[in-house]
Amino acid sequence: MRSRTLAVAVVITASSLVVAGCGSKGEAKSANAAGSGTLAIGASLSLTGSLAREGVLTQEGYQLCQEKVNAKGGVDIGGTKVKLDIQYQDDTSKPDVAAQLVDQFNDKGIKLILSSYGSANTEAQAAVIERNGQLMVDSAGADNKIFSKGYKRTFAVLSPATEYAASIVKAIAELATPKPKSIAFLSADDGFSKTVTEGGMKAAKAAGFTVLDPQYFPNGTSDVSSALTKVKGQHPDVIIGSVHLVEGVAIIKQAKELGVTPAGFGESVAPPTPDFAKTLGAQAENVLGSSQWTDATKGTDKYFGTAKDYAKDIQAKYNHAPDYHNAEASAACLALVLAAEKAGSSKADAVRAALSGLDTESFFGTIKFDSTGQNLYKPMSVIQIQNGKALTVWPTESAEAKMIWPGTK
Amino acid sequence: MSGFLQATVYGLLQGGLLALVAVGFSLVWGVMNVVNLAHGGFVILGAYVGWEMHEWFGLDPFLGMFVSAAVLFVFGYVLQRFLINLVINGPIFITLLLTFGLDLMIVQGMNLVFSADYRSIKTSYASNSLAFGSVRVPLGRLLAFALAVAITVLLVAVVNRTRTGLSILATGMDRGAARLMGIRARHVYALTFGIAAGLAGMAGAMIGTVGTFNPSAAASFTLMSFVVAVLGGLGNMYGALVGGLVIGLVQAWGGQYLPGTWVNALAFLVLIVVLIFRPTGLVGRAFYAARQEV
Amino acid sequence: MSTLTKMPQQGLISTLRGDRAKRLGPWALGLVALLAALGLQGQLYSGQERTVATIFMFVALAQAWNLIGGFAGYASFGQVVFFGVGGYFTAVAMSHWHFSFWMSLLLSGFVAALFAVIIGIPLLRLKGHYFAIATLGVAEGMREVVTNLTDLTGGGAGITVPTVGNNATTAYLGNDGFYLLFLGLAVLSVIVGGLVARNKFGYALRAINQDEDAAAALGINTTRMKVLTFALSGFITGLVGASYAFQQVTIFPERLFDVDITVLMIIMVVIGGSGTVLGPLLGAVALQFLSEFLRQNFTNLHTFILGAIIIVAVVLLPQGAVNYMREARRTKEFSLLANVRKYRL
Amino acid sequence: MSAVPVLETRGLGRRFGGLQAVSDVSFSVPAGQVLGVIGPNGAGKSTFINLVTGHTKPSEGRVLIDGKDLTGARPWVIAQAGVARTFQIVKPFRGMSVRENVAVGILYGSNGTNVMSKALKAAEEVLEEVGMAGLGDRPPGELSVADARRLEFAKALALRPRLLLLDEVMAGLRHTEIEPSLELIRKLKARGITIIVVEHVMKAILAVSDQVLVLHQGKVLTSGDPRDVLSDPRVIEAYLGHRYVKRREGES
Repeated sequence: MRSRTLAVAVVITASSLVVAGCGSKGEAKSANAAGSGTLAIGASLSLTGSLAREGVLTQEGYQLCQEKVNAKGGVDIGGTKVKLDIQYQDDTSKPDVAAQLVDQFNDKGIKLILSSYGSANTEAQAAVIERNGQLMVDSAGADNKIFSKGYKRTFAVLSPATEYAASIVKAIAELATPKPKSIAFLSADDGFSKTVTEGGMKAAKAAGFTVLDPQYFPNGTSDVSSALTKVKGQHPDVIIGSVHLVEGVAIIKQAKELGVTPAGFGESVAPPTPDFAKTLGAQAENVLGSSQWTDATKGTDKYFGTAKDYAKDIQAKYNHAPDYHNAEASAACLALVLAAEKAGSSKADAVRAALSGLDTESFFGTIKFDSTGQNLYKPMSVIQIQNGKALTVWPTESAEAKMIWPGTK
Repeated sequence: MSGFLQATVYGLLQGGLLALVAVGFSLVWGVMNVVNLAHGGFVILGAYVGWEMHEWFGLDPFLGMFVSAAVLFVFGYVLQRFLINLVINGPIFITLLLTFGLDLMIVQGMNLVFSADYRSIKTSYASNSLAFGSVRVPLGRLLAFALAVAITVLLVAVVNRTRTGLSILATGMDRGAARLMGIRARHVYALTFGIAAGLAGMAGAMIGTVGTFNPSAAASFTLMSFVVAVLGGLGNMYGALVGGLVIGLVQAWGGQYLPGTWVNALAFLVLIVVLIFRPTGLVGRAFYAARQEV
Repeated sequence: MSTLTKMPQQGLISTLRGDRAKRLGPWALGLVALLAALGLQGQLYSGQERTVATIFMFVALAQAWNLIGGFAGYASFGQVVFFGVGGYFTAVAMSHWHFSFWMSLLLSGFVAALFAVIIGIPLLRLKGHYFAIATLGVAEGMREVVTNLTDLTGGGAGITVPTVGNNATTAYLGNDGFYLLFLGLAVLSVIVGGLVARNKFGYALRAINQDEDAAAALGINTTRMKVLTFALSGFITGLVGASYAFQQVTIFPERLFDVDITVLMIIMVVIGGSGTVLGPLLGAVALQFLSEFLRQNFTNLHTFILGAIIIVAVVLLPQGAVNYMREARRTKEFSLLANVRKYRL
Repeated sequence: MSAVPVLETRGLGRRFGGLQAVSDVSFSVPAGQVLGVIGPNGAGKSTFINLVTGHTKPSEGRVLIDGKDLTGARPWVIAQAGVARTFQIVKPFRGMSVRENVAVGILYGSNGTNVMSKALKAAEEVLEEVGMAGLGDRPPGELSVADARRLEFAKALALRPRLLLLDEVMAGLRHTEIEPSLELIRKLKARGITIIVVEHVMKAILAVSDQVLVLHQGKVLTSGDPRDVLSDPRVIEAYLGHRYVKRREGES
């Protein structure tokens, strides 16, 4: 009887294996073969798991891009217009699944990929992209480490991680009066946040600030009280958090609870997200944040128009204020579309060549890549929450409001 | 020194909140030997109920938490009565799997219904704090802490003094004997689970007031409940409170004096050391431990 | 402690009657399955190979957990720690010390086994849920340790195994290679499980599972058996972790010590049938295949559906599919409803 | 008697928290004898067995087996030294068949085997010996009370012990079921196995014991020839209570 059970097992195993991968070995047929009428792009998204919030924002950005491009008739490839067709898969916020998805897209002949959210996922994907000869535009993996590995097929539209806190430091150095003296960095302990902190500390030292020892807390925690208690006694003039939304909210909330009162707060990532001001209410006032994009960003392109137009479209379609995660996702998609048009081809190699030579203005600002694939040409904006709204205060040429600086004690 | 005092105060308050989160988890484990992996989901669900109450009816979260408790109680009662009771006599890890499945459904259900947006129940006072010299005592957390202590005391009174409570205790010690004495185990189990879920719901409303939440935060509350419940000792109603306060203090002090994020390793080190040298927990009762080991 | 295997495992008796054909039957079928898996490789696209390789990976992980959790009845809730220790050892050995992958792989197994011995000696005295929580604590604690040993492990930023250029000590295996590697690990784990199930050692473990005092009274050195089993289980898990690290190229502490991986191992074993060899195999294949299928086809709903399916499976077959089948064959009672009645309150 | 006793205890005691469960038990059992241990409930009989077999560690005193000091040794060390026991509450391995239950004892006993088929064959012989022939394929859960006790017996015998400790193997059995067990004890004694029988059933003790040890409140009350011991008023008092003894004294 045991043997029979085993026989059943073998049959099930074998047949499920066959179902898991029906098809025959060999180079998969290109999904973008001439005449198919579509340009298929694969997008791996964190729709469940710890990054689901950002994953949804990213998906909105990709989705709006597809609509905008198709509303104009589609992507112009060598004179024929083809519809953009973005295929989504959930990577459950796990890097190994994100990497596996890239392979699965490759099986379907999809060579053009839009990245998942977050540096860990993107880094895992970049390695696979390279091996498979695919091409990825990275919308949200900002850690410079990804671009130090010699990968040739991953391009990031966003400014690198080192700029996130550094831009806040520069804005304060330029605009705050009286000029504060000391800065404390509080950082999540993931790779991206640490790179942000390193970049920020370097900029702060260069600008002549006294930089206190950075304090770390676990990525994703909602309790940062130990880090705050530690810096409380040092009375820093400025606290800059290298954080994601949860930790960013926690810093502001718990600083108030603990009576930690620097002259100013700055945080990467968190403040530009609509949830930030919504969650914190009055406490969010005057917090500075760095943003990859704001609706004051200069530049225009044929699909989205200006940043203001883009903001309206997001508001209309998704019923919330635009978030830079939306914008960077749309921009990544836009870069891929523009490169395919420039190349007149949907072949990965041709699009890659076009991408590396791309130099264009867009609603997202300049899109231009250096030899490692990073977009160093677009400055980051610094926003400040004023009356519940995130307004651009730096760089001054695109500022919507003056920075409010409560003053140094 | 003021850093130490501040850390101690904050750690105690944080510990009280953790105790409130874990007390229901500990109750269910102690009485039914069910490790409820959906407990964190219950907590977050309670936070959403509190949030909705505040958003739509302007109900203060310290009142809204009673709505959370009521909703979660019903939810918990029904779950135990009609689902978990079905496998309660199976191998013990089966309830673990069942509640894991529940957790997947609850968390993804919340994701679909409420989206993954981060939220917080805003009050005018919860972030204010009382100043004692250089030490700040945040009001919201102080209230939550007081509530945790009050609920623990109340729970002990209910369990030790009332008929219902005694039937829960009796069923926990020996289900067979309890049934012979006319206690309806099915109902008592459902009641226990309902109470635990209700307490989780209350804790959720508190969490939502002093912190930020979204569905994916559920997992960390389940994990914390594990640590707190075991540390305090199962079955002892004061166990969760003791465990919560110990973890709160360990984390606050460790965070103050350890570099990097070593403090997180410290919490687990304490857990393991306690388990090795005092496996019944800090205040656990012997007969519960014995029951575990049979 | 009567944890996972209250149910009789009658199937063993027939195989032990000395009937050669019956004894060799399962192995022969296993061989057929292996050949099928090898043949299948030629039919798959490269990405599908990776998907199937993940199934093999979980087969090995489930079998490894089954040794300590299923046979011995010690539900290790921190089993992923061996996965993490193995993975990080390989990543560090390849990137810092320039070991070849194969050398690192083997050492990773032994390092994970050694780690199991070190934590097993104090922790295996705990029983039931207490053991489960203590191991969970070890896994969570190790994640923090690895996160904080930044110089060695790269901390939260992850560590990258060199796979290109002069630094690469072993050429990247590619999807073909990893398919075979994980298949090999799955086969190894099934063979180990099969050997344990049939010999003296396995009987000692089952005796420990069902009554530790009685086992000790019969002369079984329960401590040694448990620690050995934990080490064996850790060894296999460590090998899998090491292979995973090489496959992923860059690894992060959050994933390598992810409690979800432990939970998956347990679910696969329990749904399939703990304390059997077939159970974890079937459980791993079915669950991994199902979750992958759902993920690909129900982008937003897949975890919700998976949760519902797990609940239904648990309610209908609390003792696991394989154990249910064996019981049902023995008692001629196939009704699922009757099966539910057996375990409800 | 110059021969080394199979089991000797010296001042053996065990304290649980504030409770002295067993204290100062000293005695020895010569090879080949049957020792009966009696005493009222809570007298410390089971604790005493646990102290000898290593399931409970003594707080004080020594345990010598064949003259070798095995105080506080782990249970398997004692089992491998040739000491087998049964449990008062039966402890079958529920996931195995009756035959496999016994086979485990054979695999790990003092002169165990590594070959499964041999162990199973030997298990069959042991089952026959205890009167369970033909029940080998059953799961232990389906056995009657008497058979479950016999299985306990069989598992202990599977070790091929030189010293056998039987903890109430006859409790809850009917008279007709007790007789075969007594017969078996006699048979094992004839084979030279030293046996300690802990029993509540006096009649059974009388029938097989060469010597009787009476425990009361953890201490040795008396010991010696079965008939002498049983007529000792202290023993009667311990069993039946103070008032009963007084009444009898008044009557006589």
